[in-house]
Amino acid sequence: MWRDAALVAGKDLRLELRSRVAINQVAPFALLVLVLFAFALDPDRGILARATAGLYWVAVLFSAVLAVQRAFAVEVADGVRDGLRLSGLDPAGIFVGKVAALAAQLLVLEALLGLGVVVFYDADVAGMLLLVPTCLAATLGVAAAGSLYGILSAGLRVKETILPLLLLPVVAPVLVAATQAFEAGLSGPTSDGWRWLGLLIVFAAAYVGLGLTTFDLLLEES
Amino acid sequence: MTDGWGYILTCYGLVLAALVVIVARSSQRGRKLARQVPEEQRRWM
Amino acid sequence: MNDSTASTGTRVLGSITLVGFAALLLFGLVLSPADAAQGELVRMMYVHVPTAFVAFGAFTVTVAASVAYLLRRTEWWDLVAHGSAEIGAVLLAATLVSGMLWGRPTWGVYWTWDARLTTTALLFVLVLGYLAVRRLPLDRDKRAGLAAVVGLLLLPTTIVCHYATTWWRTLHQGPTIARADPQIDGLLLFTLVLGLAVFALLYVWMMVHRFRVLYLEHRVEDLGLDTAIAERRREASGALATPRPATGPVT
Amino acid sequence: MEPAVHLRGAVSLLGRFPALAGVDLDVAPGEVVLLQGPNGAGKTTLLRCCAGLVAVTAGEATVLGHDLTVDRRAVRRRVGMLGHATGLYEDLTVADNVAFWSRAAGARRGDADAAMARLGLDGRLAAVAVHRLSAGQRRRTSLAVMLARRPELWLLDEPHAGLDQSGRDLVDGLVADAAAAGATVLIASHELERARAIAHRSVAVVGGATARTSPAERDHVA
Repeated sequence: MWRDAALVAGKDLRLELRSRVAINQVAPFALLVLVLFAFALDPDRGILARATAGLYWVAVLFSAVLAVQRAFAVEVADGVRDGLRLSGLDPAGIFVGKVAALAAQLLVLEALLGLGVVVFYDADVAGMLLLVPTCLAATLGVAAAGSLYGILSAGLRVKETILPLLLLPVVAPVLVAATQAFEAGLSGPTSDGWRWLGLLIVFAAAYVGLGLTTFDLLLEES
Repeated sequence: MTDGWGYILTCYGLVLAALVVIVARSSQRGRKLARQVPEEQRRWM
Repeated sequence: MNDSTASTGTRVLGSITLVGFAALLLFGLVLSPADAAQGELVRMMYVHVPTAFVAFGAFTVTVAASVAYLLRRTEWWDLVAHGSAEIGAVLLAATLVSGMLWGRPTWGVYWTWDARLTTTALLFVLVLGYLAVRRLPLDRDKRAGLAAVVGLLLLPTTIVCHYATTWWRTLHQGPTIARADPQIDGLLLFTLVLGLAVFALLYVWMMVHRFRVLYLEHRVEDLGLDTAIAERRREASGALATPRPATGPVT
Repeated sequence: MEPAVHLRGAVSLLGRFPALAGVDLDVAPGEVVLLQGPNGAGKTTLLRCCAGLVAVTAGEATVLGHDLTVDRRAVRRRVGMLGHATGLYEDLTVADNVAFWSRAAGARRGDADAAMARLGLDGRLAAVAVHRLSAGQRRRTSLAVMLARRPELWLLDEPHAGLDQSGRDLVDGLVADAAAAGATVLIASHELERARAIAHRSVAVVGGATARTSPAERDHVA
């Protein structure tokens, strides 16, 4: 399984390296969302500063939908899905590989967005100790849930519309928990922040577990 | 505090009306489908 | 004999449910007393709390049936998961509406971004997504498999809902029943339990009917199938003057 | 000897359409069989059934000793399928694609290189992204992927379509070599002249059922 996972993740990262969709299209979109929030909300810094953590994670989730769509569009295009089914790759390995590659791309995106909120929203990233593990856990959760719904919707004719409908409510707990943890982190870590981090880890574990057990079925039937 | 009977009756009325509509539509659909399916496949009768 | 999804059992069940609703209206609106703190508004509780409980129960059934479907792959579990989610969605909508109508006079607003409200709304959206998957124009088996996975995922989210509720301190009422508050009036408690029983009966009654309707939908789909295979076979024999089965290998 | 492919009254549904409505087919190991018939006769579905990609809903179906009505996954890694779709990642290069798919199947590095050389894909073409290839070059890449996997059962759906003269000769040579090495080959084709020349016998597929076999023309096969 791990060999298959490494193979799939390596393939996905190479694909990104060659096509640069995430870096040339998804990342600018994420920054655009940040800028649009700044337009929509009163440029008065008070509101932006208070909402920074939430806006940051909303931007991450919207971009994640795009990244997931891209990651699974390539797996169903032009007979690739049949290829995967015939390949002998372990479905659980494919899932882990997709999650790993997606998470790696999202982490780069989050770093960029972090830079964005520091520059545009004047955020103070004091509590790094909490922010970094929060990002890691939240990203793993989003990547796992995203991969699950990504493969589920990839083969459908309505994939563009059904993916956000299914995925965004599911990752809403990540939005809540990561935002709370970030708020704690931005004003110095507190025990509250660690508790939300715990929730994020549970979420990630739950969706990784579900993905490992159901990806086989989804690859087969979607 | 107002006695709020308006809210109470709206609440009961809305919920009951919605339930009646859904039960009625479901049973109508059941009738329509049941006519198309041979009797031996409707084992509950 | 009859052309509906009713049988003797469901007629009895339906009659009891109707009588139950009449009793609930009587007790809820007339006989039960006004609450000391809430006044008449407490009457909203007899709809709000039972629908919420039964809705959550319905989704628990959906999750369990989804798991069972994934393990057994039988049509029965698929239909149970589907029917239960549909009824749960209706009841959850009733919970949200009654909650809003209760909230307006008590809190002064229809909606607050209180944890339990937020997560219930979220669950509602999740269920809408689930029902959207149910309506996809796909092969029946394929759709059942996808829906089972989506249905299964209602569970982790609901658990996270629960944690969010306990962690976010808000103005929402705590779990009144679990505490078995001694101050609660006897008749009031009775009406609440009556409400629970009536909505539970309604659930079972509707569930039986929904199951049968969905079952009939599948059978109607199947009806065309035998004809289609026969037609396909005719196409084969028509195209060839002397149809006969293929011979074995030439080796 | 146990047949490589054994179908008896096999029915396969695509949604509610009976693409196969009772197929009888026996193919001995090492045999090359041409499936011929009009469009929509069920040739492609028949091949996909043999690959374990489509479920056999009624009747008997055993391929390479695997009973497909019980488990249609085990057979997959032992078959190679060339369909209408390429099964390639558009944004990866030819070499990347062949390397990924052959490694997924557990093939050695040498197999991939040899397959690419055999199909004339070594050299300049190897480093070109698939989306820049012509249809014929894609076909060659798909064939290279298939060859590198060393399948025991070759399922070729219109293998000559879109290829130039040398490409067609290449396909014929590959089939002859595969058969000589003991592999079984099923070819669905409308290019009857060419396909009959490489097949041991042909089977007519009409209306989702097999109808008759024609005498062998095995002289052409080395």
